[in-house]
Amino acid sequence: MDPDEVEFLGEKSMIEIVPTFNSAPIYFIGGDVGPFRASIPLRVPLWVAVHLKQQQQCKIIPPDWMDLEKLENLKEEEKSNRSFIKMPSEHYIVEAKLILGCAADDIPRTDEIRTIIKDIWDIRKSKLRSSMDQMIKKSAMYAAVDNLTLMEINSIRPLLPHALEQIYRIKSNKRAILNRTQGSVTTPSNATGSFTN
Amino acid sequence: MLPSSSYQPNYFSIEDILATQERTPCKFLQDVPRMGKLNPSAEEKDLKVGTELELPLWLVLDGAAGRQLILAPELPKIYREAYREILKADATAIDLHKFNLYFYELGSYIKHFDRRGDVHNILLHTFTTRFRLIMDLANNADSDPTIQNKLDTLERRLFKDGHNARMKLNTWLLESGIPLKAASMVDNHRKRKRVNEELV
Amino acid sequence: MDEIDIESALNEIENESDDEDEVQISLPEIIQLMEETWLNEKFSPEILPNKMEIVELLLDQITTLETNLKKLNNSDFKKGLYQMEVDRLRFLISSYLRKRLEKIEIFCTAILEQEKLRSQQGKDNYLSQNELQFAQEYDQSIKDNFESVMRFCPGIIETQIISPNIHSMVFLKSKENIDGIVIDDGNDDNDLIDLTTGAQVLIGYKSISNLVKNGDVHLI
Amino acid sequence: MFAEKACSLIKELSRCEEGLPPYNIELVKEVCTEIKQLHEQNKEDGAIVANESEIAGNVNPLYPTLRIGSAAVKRNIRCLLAYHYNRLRTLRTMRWQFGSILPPDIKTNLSSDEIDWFSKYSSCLGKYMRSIGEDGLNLCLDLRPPKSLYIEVKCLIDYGKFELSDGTVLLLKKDSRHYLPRSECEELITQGVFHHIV
Repeated sequence: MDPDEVEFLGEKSMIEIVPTFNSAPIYFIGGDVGPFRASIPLRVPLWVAVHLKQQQQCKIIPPDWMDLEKLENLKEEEKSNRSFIKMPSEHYIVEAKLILGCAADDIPRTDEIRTIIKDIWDIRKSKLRSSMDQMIKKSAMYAAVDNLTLMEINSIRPLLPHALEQIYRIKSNKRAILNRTQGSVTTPSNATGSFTN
Repeated sequence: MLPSSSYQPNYFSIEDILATQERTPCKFLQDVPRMGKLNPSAEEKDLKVGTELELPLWLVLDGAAGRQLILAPELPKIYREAYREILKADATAIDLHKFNLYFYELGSYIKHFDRRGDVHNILLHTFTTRFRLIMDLANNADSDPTIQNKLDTLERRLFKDGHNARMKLNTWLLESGIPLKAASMVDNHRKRKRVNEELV
Repeated sequence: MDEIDIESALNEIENESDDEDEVQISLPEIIQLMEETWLNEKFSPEILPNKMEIVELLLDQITTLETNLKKLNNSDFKKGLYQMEVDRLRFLISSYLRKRLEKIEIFCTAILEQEKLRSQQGKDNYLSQNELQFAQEYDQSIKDNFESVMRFCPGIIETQIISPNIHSMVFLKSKENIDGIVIDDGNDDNDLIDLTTGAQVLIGYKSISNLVKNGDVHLI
Repeated sequence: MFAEKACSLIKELSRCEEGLPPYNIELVKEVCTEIKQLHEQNKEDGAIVANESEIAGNVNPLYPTLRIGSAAVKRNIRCLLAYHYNRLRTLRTMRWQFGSILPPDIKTNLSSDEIDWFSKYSSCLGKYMRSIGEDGLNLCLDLRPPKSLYIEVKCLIDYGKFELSDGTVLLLKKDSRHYLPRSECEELITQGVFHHIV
């Protein structure tokens, strides 16, 4: 999956904006948004917020977690923990990129926030690398990835699943069937030629 | 095979056809009339029992199968003990590409002739030990491109897929917008055309 | 003019579905379902049972909305947003259908055999009627090409069927509490695991393919 | 060695990662000849082996020859079909990337069977896309998640007239820049007529 497809899913996160205009609700297929009253905050999908912000029709209120102090604590906790801690948002990196990208003027200390989110991302990235190496060394065909966000999961794709699939292939070839007529070996999955269930 | 899935040999797979074209040693267990031409160094019409040859894997696999064996396969030297010891000592230092272009694929076929499982174990050991190398290579945008020359075909494919995904992620993290692009074949076609025009 | 039209059009559709005697499911829930369906198809190695009823429902919504959009004044800021939503949904649906076509082509012969078996057993087909027709025509076109290549020596063609790798590793999110999933590690010592609602794991597709199909988990 | 030529066909494909090398009609013919000769020989040997083992109950000395001969036929067929199959898969991708009309310099690399297959695939795909929903759905569009409604593009070739869905006609000249609805120019970006400027 490409990162812009993960972003596509993350763009459905609801965030708070303050519109600069008045308008009746928008009746999206995916649910009504609005009504819009100038200066009255309301929640809209991220993609709507970004669109309105680009037209300078709203201010974006950063999500609760996008706060320097909270992020500092998060970073410390992530650092001191050997496993992954739960992120305040399933799409923190998408939200950070889009909101900081279009609404820097609405968010105090943007640069520091950007840096610290990048730090957290990097700490988790290096944890991911050593977990991947461990998994491969143990040839483990199962892993819990509970606290990983979708973009993080996607960042170890395709390398980790593909490497495990190759290990599985090397291992299970032990039972491979020599296909005499073709002069080639087929692995069990090919030989059964059928789907599960 | 789906473009997004990892390598899985099938009947039409170019990689599997090339891997099964690799030559591997064997010894004939029977006389084979009219097949003397399989042995380039002899001029007889028939192939004699006891002849030792290196033949393409597809032929060796076929001759070593069935109720009546025509030939007995032998281990290619890269899977024999001396080479296994080198891999056990430090698999990451090895130029696997020089061992064989299809180290894992060839090995996966060959190991069926190795009852003790040594080949199986060395394949698994080599792959799991060298994974870190491939991962670091794939994650590192500006790593030495010559390192990937030391990978076998399977590792190279893993590296390439991993590297492409990493590059896409890096672009996404850094750029504010990702442009829509011409399809890859269209793009290549245009570049080739430009080169041709310049040559003319 | 005239969002009243859009409003009433949307209401009409919602009323229509009210009349039906089915489990009520709202449009936002349907979009959610479409997203899960898209991800499942994207990551499962084999073709999954089609969800054409969702696709068609959403396409109808898009058509209605687009017809009404034409009446909306170009200067209305809402027009752009409506158009964005339409584009988002169209991407979701197209990407889903493309992924299915990709699998249908590559595993064509295997899929057709499975479909035939399902029909014989009185089970629902995985492919939609139109996909099935496409699959048959595609399969035939490849076979015709092979026959033409081999016409110098007819009757000796043999090929092997390409099947999906059901041992692919997939990431999933559980929607239920599920006990006793078997981990297939390529050897014969197989461990069991339990999943709680919301759990995310990396696991071999074969162990959980039935859970994807019955909706207890979805791939991520 | 048997099937050497057939394998060179495969090597030709593997050297050309994207795009298609010219259809190697000469080599294909030679492979066909090899298959035919081997097949004839196998039939002869097979008749002898079958005949004699029936009578004597033991194995004819030609049995190993037959085994190797039939392995060679199978190998040749596998390579030959894989050559054609993989070329068709590339053509399929070209249909999605170039559209239903291929550039002439690509077309010259195809066999007449392949040209037929391409138009067959194209019409089969077209028929399927028209069958989706009420009014059909062009699956060659909406390839990436939508980001913005309008985008800036530069025209890379002298394309000529281009009509937008609202009836406006644009004259697309090389290096001209346009600000257009994304949905209207996506296909021309894929086909390399436009370059998307971010």
